[in-house]
Amino acid sequence: MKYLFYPGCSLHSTSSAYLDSLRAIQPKLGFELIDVEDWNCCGANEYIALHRIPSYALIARNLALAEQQKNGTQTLVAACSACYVNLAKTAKYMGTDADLNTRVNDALAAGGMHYTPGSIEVRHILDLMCNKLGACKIKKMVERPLSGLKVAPYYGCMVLRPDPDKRWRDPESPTALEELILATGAELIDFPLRTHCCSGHLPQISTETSLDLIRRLVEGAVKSGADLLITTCPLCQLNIDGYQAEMNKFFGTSYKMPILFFTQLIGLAFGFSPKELGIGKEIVSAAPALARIGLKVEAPPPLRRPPKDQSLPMPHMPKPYGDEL
Amino acid sequence: MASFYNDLEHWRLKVSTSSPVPQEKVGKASPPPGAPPSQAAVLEFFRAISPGLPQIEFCIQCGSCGGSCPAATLLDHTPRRLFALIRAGEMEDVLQSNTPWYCVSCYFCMVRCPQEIHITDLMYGLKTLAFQRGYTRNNKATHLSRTFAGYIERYGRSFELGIAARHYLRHPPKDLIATAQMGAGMFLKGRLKLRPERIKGTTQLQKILIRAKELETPL
Amino acid sequence: MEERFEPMIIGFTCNWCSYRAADMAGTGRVKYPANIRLVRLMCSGRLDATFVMKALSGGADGVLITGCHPGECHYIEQNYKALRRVNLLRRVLQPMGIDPRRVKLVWASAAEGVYLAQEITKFVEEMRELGPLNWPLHTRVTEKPATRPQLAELPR
Amino acid sequence: MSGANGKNGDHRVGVYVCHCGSNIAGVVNVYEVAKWAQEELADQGVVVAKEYKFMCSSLGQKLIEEDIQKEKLDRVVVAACSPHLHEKTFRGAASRAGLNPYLCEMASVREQVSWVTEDKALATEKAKAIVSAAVARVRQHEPLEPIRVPINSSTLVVGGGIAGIQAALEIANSGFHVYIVEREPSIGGHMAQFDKTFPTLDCAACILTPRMSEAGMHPNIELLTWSEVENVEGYLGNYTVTVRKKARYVDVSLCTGCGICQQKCPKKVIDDQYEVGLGYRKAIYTPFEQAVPKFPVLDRENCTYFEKGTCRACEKFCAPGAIKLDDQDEVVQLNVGNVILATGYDMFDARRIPRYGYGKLANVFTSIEFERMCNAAGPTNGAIVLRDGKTAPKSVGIIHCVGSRDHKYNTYCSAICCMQSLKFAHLVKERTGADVFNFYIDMRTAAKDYDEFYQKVLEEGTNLIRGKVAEVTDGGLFDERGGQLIIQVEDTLIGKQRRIPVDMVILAIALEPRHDASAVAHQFGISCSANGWFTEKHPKLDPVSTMTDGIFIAGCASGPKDIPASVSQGSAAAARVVSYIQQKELSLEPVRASIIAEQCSGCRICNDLCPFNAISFDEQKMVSEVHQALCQGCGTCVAACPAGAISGTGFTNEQVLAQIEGLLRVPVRLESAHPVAV
Repeated sequence: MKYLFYPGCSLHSTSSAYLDSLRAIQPKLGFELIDVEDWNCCGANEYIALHRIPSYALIARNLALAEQQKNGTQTLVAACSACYVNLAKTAKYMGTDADLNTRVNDALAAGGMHYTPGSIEVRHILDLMCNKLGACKIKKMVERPLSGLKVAPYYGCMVLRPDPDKRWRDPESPTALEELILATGAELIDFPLRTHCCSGHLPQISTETSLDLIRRLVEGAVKSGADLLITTCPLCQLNIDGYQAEMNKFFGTSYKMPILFFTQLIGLAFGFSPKELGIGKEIVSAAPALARIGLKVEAPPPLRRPPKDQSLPMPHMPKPYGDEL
Repeated sequence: MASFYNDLEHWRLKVSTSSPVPQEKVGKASPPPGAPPSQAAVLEFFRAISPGLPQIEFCIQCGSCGGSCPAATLLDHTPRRLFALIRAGEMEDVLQSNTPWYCVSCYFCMVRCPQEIHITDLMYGLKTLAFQRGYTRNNKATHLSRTFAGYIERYGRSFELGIAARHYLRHPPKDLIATAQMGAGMFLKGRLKLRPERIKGTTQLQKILIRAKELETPL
Repeated sequence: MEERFEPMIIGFTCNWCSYRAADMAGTGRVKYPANIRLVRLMCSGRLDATFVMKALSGGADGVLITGCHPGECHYIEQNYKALRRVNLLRRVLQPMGIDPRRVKLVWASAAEGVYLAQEITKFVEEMRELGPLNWPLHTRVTEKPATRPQLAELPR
Repeated sequence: MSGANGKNGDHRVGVYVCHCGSNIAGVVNVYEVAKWAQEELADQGVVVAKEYKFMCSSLGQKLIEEDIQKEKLDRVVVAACSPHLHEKTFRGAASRAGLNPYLCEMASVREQVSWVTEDKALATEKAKAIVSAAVARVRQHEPLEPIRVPINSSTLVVGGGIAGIQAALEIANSGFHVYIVEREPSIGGHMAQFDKTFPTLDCAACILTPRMSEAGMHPNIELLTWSEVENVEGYLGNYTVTVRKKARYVDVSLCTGCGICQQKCPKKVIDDQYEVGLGYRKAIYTPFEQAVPKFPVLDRENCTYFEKGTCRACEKFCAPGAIKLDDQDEVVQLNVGNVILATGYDMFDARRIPRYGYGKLANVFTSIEFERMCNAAGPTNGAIVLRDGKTAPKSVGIIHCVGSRDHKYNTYCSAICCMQSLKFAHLVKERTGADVFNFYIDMRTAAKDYDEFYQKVLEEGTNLIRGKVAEVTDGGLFDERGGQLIIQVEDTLIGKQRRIPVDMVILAIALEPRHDASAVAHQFGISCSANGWFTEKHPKLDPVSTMTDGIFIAGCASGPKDIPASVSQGSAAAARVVSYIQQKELSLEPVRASIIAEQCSGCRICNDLCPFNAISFDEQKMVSEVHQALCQGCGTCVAACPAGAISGTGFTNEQVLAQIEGLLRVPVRLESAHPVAV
């Protein structure tokens, strides 16, 4: 199945492991994820704080690009929770709010673009895997069942809420990640805090509050008996993974709860090597947990500067055909 | 690097006509000259930004929102009280509130609200309103949003390292060493880029955004 | 005729809701244009398409049908049948050269006197804008009670 | 009457225009209307047209009566107020003068003209149009007789809760026969599960069981427990109800109710009905000690004999030999005149709100579970303990409005939960001394002595926190307070989020319509509101009647109610039934549909249209027929019949078309847009 894909900024930087693992498993799932060309940032939850119409226009530019590019599919897939919510909400609100639609399309027109509400269906990759493909099918693809690994699901917020297109039965008692964990053959840990907040952008705003929220999650996961957490959201991963050391220092604890992306877990069950899936990029290493079921994680390659681009610019060419085409 | 920042500021001045860079001050924002918008105007604004959805007039003051908020300890008013203040016409208090700025967009309040009020969207609305009206709180949340906005308006993509660097320069982290260690860790694992990614259509995006700012929901 | 026109409107009301709403508008002294004349039926479900055709062919410029809100029908669900009939009727009127806006369905409960008066005023205004119907084969009231319009006479 | 078919001149119509003081005459020129009618409607058979100050006064009525006799009028039109006000009055006058009352028609020139029109000239014209329409219509009227139906003196009460028991007792004490059909093995309903009743705190069983046994022994009451209504046919006064008596596997004529079978039965199962999952029962059981009737029921699904073919312990030990393992369902038909539906309510499923943790966190209980726990005859013998069955809680949180007042679940207020939660607070305090926290949105204690009870609970030191609880989590996961539940809530009175640790949480769950309420409503030809409760005929003035004559409702079937309100409704419904029975015969408005068999093509379009199942198809004659007493006269079938074979008495095509014609006879004046100055 061909889908348009919106990676989002995080997957190009802090959560490159998410992208690596998704790219690795996509052929096996039968997905062909085609990047929306020249996509721009969705603005996260920051841009909409300052401007309303510009924020929707910023997001709608991606929808407009997707509409232009759609080729046999009208499904736009996002992997990052915030990107998903922003895209889905904009697509929805432009359909229901005529005034917003007019303004946003007016703004888009300044860049020679247009988005027709309803022409693009926005879905999250988790929704696609669980509700379209189904965990049962994924289970049949598993080549290396992860039996013995105790995995707790962690959704974070925005995949489930506000759920503008009603993809889930209940925003507070989801079953999607649970089904996937069971499909991989791992042991499912009931993690009651699985839909709670990871503290979002609070680490930059109020360190104590964010560390306390992270502590609750990490402590909860440890006490639930999980070896590792899996998540769907780059920011959740970053907060729980990146700030765990600071949290330990602040509270005088010594938790080590690795958190991976759910695509990485599926990749492991599909038989990919940890390296192919970007495992090793996490700060709290998942290696000890994976070693328990006999999986070895190589150290990440030493960082190298990307080679400098030395190519010369191409000459400017006039368009061979008119604007209509 | 310095030229890069100058460039950014310069460009932002050009685009963000409605939001000039304010004089940095520590502490609570002083209200701008002139009276705050009337209660009726704010209710009208809410109606305009969320047509067809239940509005705050429906609020039964049950506190589901304040009870669910993960950032509740930081708030000067819970969302519930903010709605009560709006209904009481205390607009000055509302626009100076830090509540919308601490919203982490977890959407718990929205899905739990028994009256199905789209609270999170109203929080965005309040932020926009306060920002446009010049109630630019000189707090970390506003600064973070604005730093972020600067990068995406400039490059079309977010740039974590730049945002973090700029933000932490202005607001040094609580535990500098821990933050530095984390940053280094991220960098060593290849999770931080040194240069921002830039989209091809930056000019096009900027044109769209400039036009969009002209079309901003009036108040 | 051209410079001054007042539409004649026949309203069909349900005995249990909108007729009582009309009573309520009266009790509350809510004013509305005298252009409307009401016919009481037991239920909007009683509305026979013939009644509407009779009214339009007999000189009415618009027909307002009122019934209980969906789910509140005194006879459980008959207002839904009225809804279907009106929709069908409006489709039939179009090819006959009659603007379907001339037939309108409004839900009004027994408590909504003011609302009904507003809707009547609105409808009268709409009919004023549409102008006189000038029924294609204009036959004013005749002595012979023409129970059904003669379909053969209608324009194809 | 004349029997003529509407040709000119052969009817003699009298028109009477009322001034209604100045109510009509102040706007409508009544003299002009009367004069116009006399002159312009002479071709319609108008022979007299008069105006009078107050037509509804005895003098006004006398005027009409005299004219009918003197002028030999055979049709009367009264132009006055709305027919809903005085139609009966003027029909009475016509009837006294020897005219069939249905030959009198009213023209509403007050509510529809004088009160809603400012312009006097326009009002007068509109009044003329309405009078002209009434004249045209009344000429098409036929003399009618009200339909008389006899009333069967037996009554069916569906549901044996307190409302049903009360209704049955009232009717039975009036000397009439009552059947109570109850789905469960015993009557008693939800009230039998409760421990104490607010606000007086008398024990539910102490006040309920005497009523239950009175109902059980009453010579005029026949109990059909473990039975369900399968089908309803008929109409006011003459219902035929089919009831399935489910197989009990116990011969009630032999059973003494000694209970030895229950003792000896080896199979223990969780009782999810009476004990709501908190206790156990045997495979053969009576739900509780004081059950009425006392005969047990064998639960076939869990019985070892029906599973494996062996056991028969109950049979072996039953001295009178009452166990009947080859028992079959029995279908009986009851003929009754009236039905009272007292089907009660279901409890909200707390698992639908996962954030309160019910079903996942052991020490979260629902209100009905807690009722059972408090009950001295319940699973813990009245001890308030945690799920482990032994530890008394040191702190208890009671959450109000669970599943009520929330657009995602039920928008209504369940009415009883505030008082119930306060009662729980009191019971917890009294029996365990624990700290109690009540979390409420609004405190609703509006009935006699309810607020006094609230005061008492306040005095006991209950912590009342105004705020809807956001979530209940296991504190052991991330807090130092091991094993406790954390209630996270905004204390809206201080505007702060609080996290309150408690040992036990009680959810005051909503009352919901029965899961099968809409099916039952359909069966009995009544309707449900948007929320799913049965709709009353009038919410204030006729709360126990329904739109279907002879079907009454009582208790929580029409919405959440406390015990006093349910009992009052039971009595009220009984009073309505008894008044019907004592009239022996009732007359129904003759607004009915009838099918002219010769014109019916047998297409059966009308059969499915009728919501009251009043139209049936005669397979022999191949035509449809309307059952006059079932028909409510909506006229939908009349409008739908493609052959024009159905005629709706009182609203025939001829009558309505004539009325339209009459309305169109008077053109709309152009002055309409410009009111004439007075």
